[in-house]
Amino acid sequence: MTVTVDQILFLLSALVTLGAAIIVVTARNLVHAALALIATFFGVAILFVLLQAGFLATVQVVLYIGAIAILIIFAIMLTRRVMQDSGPQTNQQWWLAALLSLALFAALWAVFQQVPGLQNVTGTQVIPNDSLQRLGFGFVDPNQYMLPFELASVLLLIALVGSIVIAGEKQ
Amino acid sequence: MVPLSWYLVLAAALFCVGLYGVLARKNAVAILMGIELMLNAVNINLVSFWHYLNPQVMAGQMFTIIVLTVAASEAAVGLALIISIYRRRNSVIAEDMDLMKW
Amino acid sequence: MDIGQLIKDPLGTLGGLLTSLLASIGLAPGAIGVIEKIIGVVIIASFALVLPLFLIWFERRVVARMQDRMGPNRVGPQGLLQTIADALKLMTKEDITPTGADKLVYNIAPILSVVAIISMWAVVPFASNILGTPLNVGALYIVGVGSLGTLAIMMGGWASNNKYALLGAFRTVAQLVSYEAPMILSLLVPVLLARTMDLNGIVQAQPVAFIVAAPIAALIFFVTSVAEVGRTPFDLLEAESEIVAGFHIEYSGMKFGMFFVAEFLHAFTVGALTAVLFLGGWRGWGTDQVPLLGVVYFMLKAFVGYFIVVLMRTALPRIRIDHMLDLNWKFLVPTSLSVIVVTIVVDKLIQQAGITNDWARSGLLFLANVVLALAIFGILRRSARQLRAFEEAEGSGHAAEHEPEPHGQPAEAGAHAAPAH
Amino acid sequence: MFLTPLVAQQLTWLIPLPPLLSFALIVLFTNRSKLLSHTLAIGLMAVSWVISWVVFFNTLTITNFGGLAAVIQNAVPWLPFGSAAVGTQPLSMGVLVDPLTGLMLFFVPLACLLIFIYSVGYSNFGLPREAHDVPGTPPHGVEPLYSRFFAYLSLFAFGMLLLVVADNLLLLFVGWEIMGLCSYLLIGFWYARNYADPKQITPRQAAVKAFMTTRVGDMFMMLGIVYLYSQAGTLSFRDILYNRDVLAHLASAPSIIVGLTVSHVVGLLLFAGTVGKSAQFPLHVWLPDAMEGPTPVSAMIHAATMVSAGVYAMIRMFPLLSAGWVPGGALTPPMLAMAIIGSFTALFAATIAMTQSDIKKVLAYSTISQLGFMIASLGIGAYVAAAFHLVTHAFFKALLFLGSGSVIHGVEHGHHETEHSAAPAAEHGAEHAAAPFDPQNMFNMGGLAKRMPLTYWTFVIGGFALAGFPLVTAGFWSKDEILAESFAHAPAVFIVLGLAALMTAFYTMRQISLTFLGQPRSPAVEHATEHEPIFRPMLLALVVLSFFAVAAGWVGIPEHFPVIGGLVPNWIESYSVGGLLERPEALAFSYWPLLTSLVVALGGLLLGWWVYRGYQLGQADPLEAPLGPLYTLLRNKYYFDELYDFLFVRPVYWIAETFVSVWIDKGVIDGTLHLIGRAALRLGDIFRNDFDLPVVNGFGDLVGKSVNRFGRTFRVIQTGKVQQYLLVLMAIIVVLGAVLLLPGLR
Repeated sequence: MTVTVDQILFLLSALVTLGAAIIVVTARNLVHAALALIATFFGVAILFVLLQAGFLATVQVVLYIGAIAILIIFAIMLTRRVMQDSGPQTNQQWWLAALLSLALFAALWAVFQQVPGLQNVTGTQVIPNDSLQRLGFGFVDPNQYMLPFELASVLLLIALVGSIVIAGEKQ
Repeated sequence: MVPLSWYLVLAAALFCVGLYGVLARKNAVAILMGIELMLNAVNINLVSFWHYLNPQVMAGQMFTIIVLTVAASEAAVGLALIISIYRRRNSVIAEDMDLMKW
Repeated sequence: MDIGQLIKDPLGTLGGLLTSLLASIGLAPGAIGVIEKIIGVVIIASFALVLPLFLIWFERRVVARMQDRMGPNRVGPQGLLQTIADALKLMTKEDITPTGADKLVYNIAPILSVVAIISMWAVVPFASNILGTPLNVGALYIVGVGSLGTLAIMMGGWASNNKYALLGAFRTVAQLVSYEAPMILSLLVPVLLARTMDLNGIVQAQPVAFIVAAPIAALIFFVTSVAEVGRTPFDLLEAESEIVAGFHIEYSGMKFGMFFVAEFLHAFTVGALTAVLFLGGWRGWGTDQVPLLGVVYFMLKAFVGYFIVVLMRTALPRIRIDHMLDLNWKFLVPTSLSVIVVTIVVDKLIQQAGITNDWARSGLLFLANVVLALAIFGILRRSARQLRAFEEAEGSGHAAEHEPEPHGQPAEAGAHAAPAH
Repeated sequence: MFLTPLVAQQLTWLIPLPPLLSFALIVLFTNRSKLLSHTLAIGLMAVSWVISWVVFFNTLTITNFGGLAAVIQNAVPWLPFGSAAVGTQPLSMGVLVDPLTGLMLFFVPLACLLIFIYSVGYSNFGLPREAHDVPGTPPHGVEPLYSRFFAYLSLFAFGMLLLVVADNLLLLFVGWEIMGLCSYLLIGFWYARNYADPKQITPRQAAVKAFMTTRVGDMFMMLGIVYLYSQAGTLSFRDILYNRDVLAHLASAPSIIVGLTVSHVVGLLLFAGTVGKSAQFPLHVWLPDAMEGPTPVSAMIHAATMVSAGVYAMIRMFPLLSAGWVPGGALTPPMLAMAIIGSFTALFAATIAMTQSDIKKVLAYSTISQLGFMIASLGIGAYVAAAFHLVTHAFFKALLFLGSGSVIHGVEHGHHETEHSAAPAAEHGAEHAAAPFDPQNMFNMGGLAKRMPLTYWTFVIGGFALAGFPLVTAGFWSKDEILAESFAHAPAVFIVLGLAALMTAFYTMRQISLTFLGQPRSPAVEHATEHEPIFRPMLLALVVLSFFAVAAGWVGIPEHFPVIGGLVPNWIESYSVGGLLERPEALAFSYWPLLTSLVVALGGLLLGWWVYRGYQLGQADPLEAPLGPLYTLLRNKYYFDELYDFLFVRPVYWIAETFVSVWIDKGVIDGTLHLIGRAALRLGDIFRNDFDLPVVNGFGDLVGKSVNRFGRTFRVIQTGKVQQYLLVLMAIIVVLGAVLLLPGLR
């Protein structure tokens, strides 16, 4: 079988993503975990690029790396006493959790096997080059996803106010 | 060409890893990270389905963006909660927050 | 291939040439694309890395002039090679890694800071057909990779295992994350006016530079970008007098050099982005016939921006941190929001009115901006008066610091009460 | 103002209500404020007085008033029992105004109103409250229980007015009983009063006595009402008294008692009730003792309302009592009983009255005898005369009582003065205990005419009216009519009543001369006065009443009377007979009864004055010598109280205390109850120890304990660690998802 460049790129980015993800959940140092998380985000962004969703890739970078990751690291630094603790970072039920995760993966794998013809679903459809416009119109079109969009904005506002109220110093 | 199943398997793996993180990590921040991983896995699924099944309809990407919004809110509020708990109890170990136990 | 073609579209011509060459060797088209992209990356990166050599000399000279000094003028003509000498010195310096430092992060940080800046240049259009990659979300991309710089600084500051470094990192996060908000908002104004996020498209969309149509947005973008860079007056993350050198206190040798380069390059990038977004980028006379001229125009405009940055550095004192935050959240963010709203409304009205003349449109938007500015100044004056009256009434004017009450108590009590049998 | 009958009906409904309202208001709200209380009582009483007179004067203009068709009658269903099967109608509550009611409406509210006004002064309103006044004793300062007094009076007036406007026997009986209660409350108003002499009856004993005695009569009356309802099927006056068929049926139908028809039995029973209420011969004993109450109460009870109620009931039921009687024919048994008892009571009470020394007791016995007059006249069928005398007597007897009250008050006032002047520092209660001074004893009085002139003159007017002073006074005309009727129909009754009239005149003059004429016989009387501000309302009432005591007679002058006959039409005749089916023909005029009444009145008065003109202090009663042992007998009221005490009271007490209480109650009933109680206790014990504890409680505890153990066992999974919960959750999801999505696992 011939390995195409796309597949190489995919495998590389998938490798980065998964490896970083595993580091995230296993690293003892939380900061390393956070950095690995950023790496994971990057991998996902690359996957988006491979899926020809450039906008999403950029948003992924802006939002996850520029906002969430930095938030997380900031939180780690604020709770810095926990930062350089070198005890086991997992609780007693970690092996149960591992078993469960593996079982879930196995189950999903089996489910994929169930689906007929999943193997030969390859991206043959032509991606519309005005997909970004479609996206935008879909969000402002009352017949499509205007309401979820507005709700999302409201949700963001609520989250903003809520986090300020929660984390703010109580007078 | 890369078949859809690869993306699905990757997403599943990522999801399981994130789940392990959520279930096994002590630190509340780490748990949040696990949640982010799971959300990313979901995003991958959404986008790949969009790309492979019907690129004309942008529903997949739209849902991804909604998920991103939720993730952002969740991170903000969750971290705020963690910080305020840290202020009160000087700990971010999830197991220490068991006021609800018998 | 004739010379005219080369002048008209150098990149396209050379790219075609290279493609045919590789194809003759017998490579898969995908592989060829990858190779060409890598070559493009190398070209742009090397350009971006060579540029600072000149920038540093330029800045030192300008600062010297401002301070009535000569500045470097020994090494080479007008001291042009001074920076190369410095670079050599830095490379030959011993590379120290402090004990207790997080080696991985400590080493990644400077690289990442440079990478972040360089990757910005991937979408900057030097000319109508000379640019790294036509990304249809270029503006967003700029923001995204810009935030990587923040990450790099924070990593460096934390990994150094140094109190001052960490303080610098904290300040960095506080400053950069908060100044991203108004920067993105003001960035949205040209996007709105150009109806596209593609930087090249934005440039093409301004026969009249957007600085006419959106002066306030331009100002805000420029200021916030400077803050993003961390240059004076926003250089709190490396304030020598407060935290010795901030996040890069522990760095030496070329690692420090990387941070240094990154900063200068970023400063120039600010000028470049301002030029692209508000000054009409590569537009100028004769660019239609000879696109290469665009590069000249673009560089001139970028240097104008950079020059202003340098002047600011030499002219302004450092801003206090609470003032810095207040300025951001209480002034810049609301202002940029109002600018966006006004721009949207007025532009839509203009569209409805059927005005297609670019100058008329720009003029109307300019008027709208002026009115908005007047309104903002009125509000500012009133609030300032109230504040002054309040402070006079309060005497010292500063409310007493109050202790945060111990939150632990009720939680502890609950924890003890809960397991009662 | 002339009203349509409809409006008159609605107004009639309103007549009894204002006093009830004032009672409620005073009891509930205003009992703290004396002024407010008596303002309320008097004001609302005046309202119902005005309404009554409006209704009354409208009746004058209605032609054929009181005919077969009731002009002013209105009824609403009340107690909806009774069935057509046994021929009984449901009981209704309604109002009826016919000539008799009209007469009552003419004098009852007026008398009540005047008595209210009088009470304001009598209760020393305006004086400060004296420190040593204990509630429930005759006060020297303002009455401590002032508001309560007016509340009782209002309730009393309500009862009377209800009885007056009632259109059926049951409603009438209700008012009757309300008055019984109020008489109990008011006679015992000074419940805390005690006397040094244990034989002297105290207000509470008097109250109980009055209540009990009237109960006896009321018992019979109730029997009569029930029997009448069972026989006639209705209690409405119109349905019975104005219905010839019903009357004939009742008069002819044989009753439970052999030889008597239903109407006889009912009449006798109702009359028994009247005997109790109007204090006729066997049950008269309560009334003199009822004088223990405050004087306005005495006036209320013995003049305006209660005793009149008895007579009113008799007059009201006259058509039934006289059912089957034709004028000139043989009297029916009820009429016979009334004639005998009435005439006897008249004579018998008059004899007692001659020897009494207490000013109020004399009046009390005179009341009894006057009521006897009415009953007797009714017994001989003199319907009009009885009604006429009821009205006039109400006025002059109220006048006399109030006058006597004024006298007593004045004397007490003087007594007060003398004590203060004699021993200013002396403590009051102590002096009372030491030297009991009876302000009601006529033998201590005398010469009050100069000190209390207005009281004197009004009292004289009242007294002459009572004695039947010719021509001017009201009493003359009514009594003369009674005598004339009795002369015409029953000579025996005529003789008895003549004697009684003579004695009446005699003791009246005796009272007047002992009280007002001659010289003061005690220091207190010397200081007596009526010029205090508190006397003003009392004197006002006296003056108004004295006017009516004179004028009320002129409406009943017979046409055939010589000289002045016919000057004034005999209105009372023409008006009141409207209430009858068969109108009695006007009496042929004869000189004998006229002469008799003239002689007895003037002679009695002269005799009384002549005997008592020169009475001195300490001297024995001039009657004592001529009468001898009879005097003692009379003085002790024929020993009736002692007799009743021996006959009824002691046996009843013995039965109550020894037989019922000790043997029946304690022995039998309590024994059985205790037996049952112990048995139940033992049973409960068995249940508790052998069933409840082991079985029921055991089961309950088992459930509770098991739940508790369950919880304690399973709460360990409730760790509060969110990750564990999530783990379990995810595990379940994975398993379920696998089972659902993987056919291989199914």
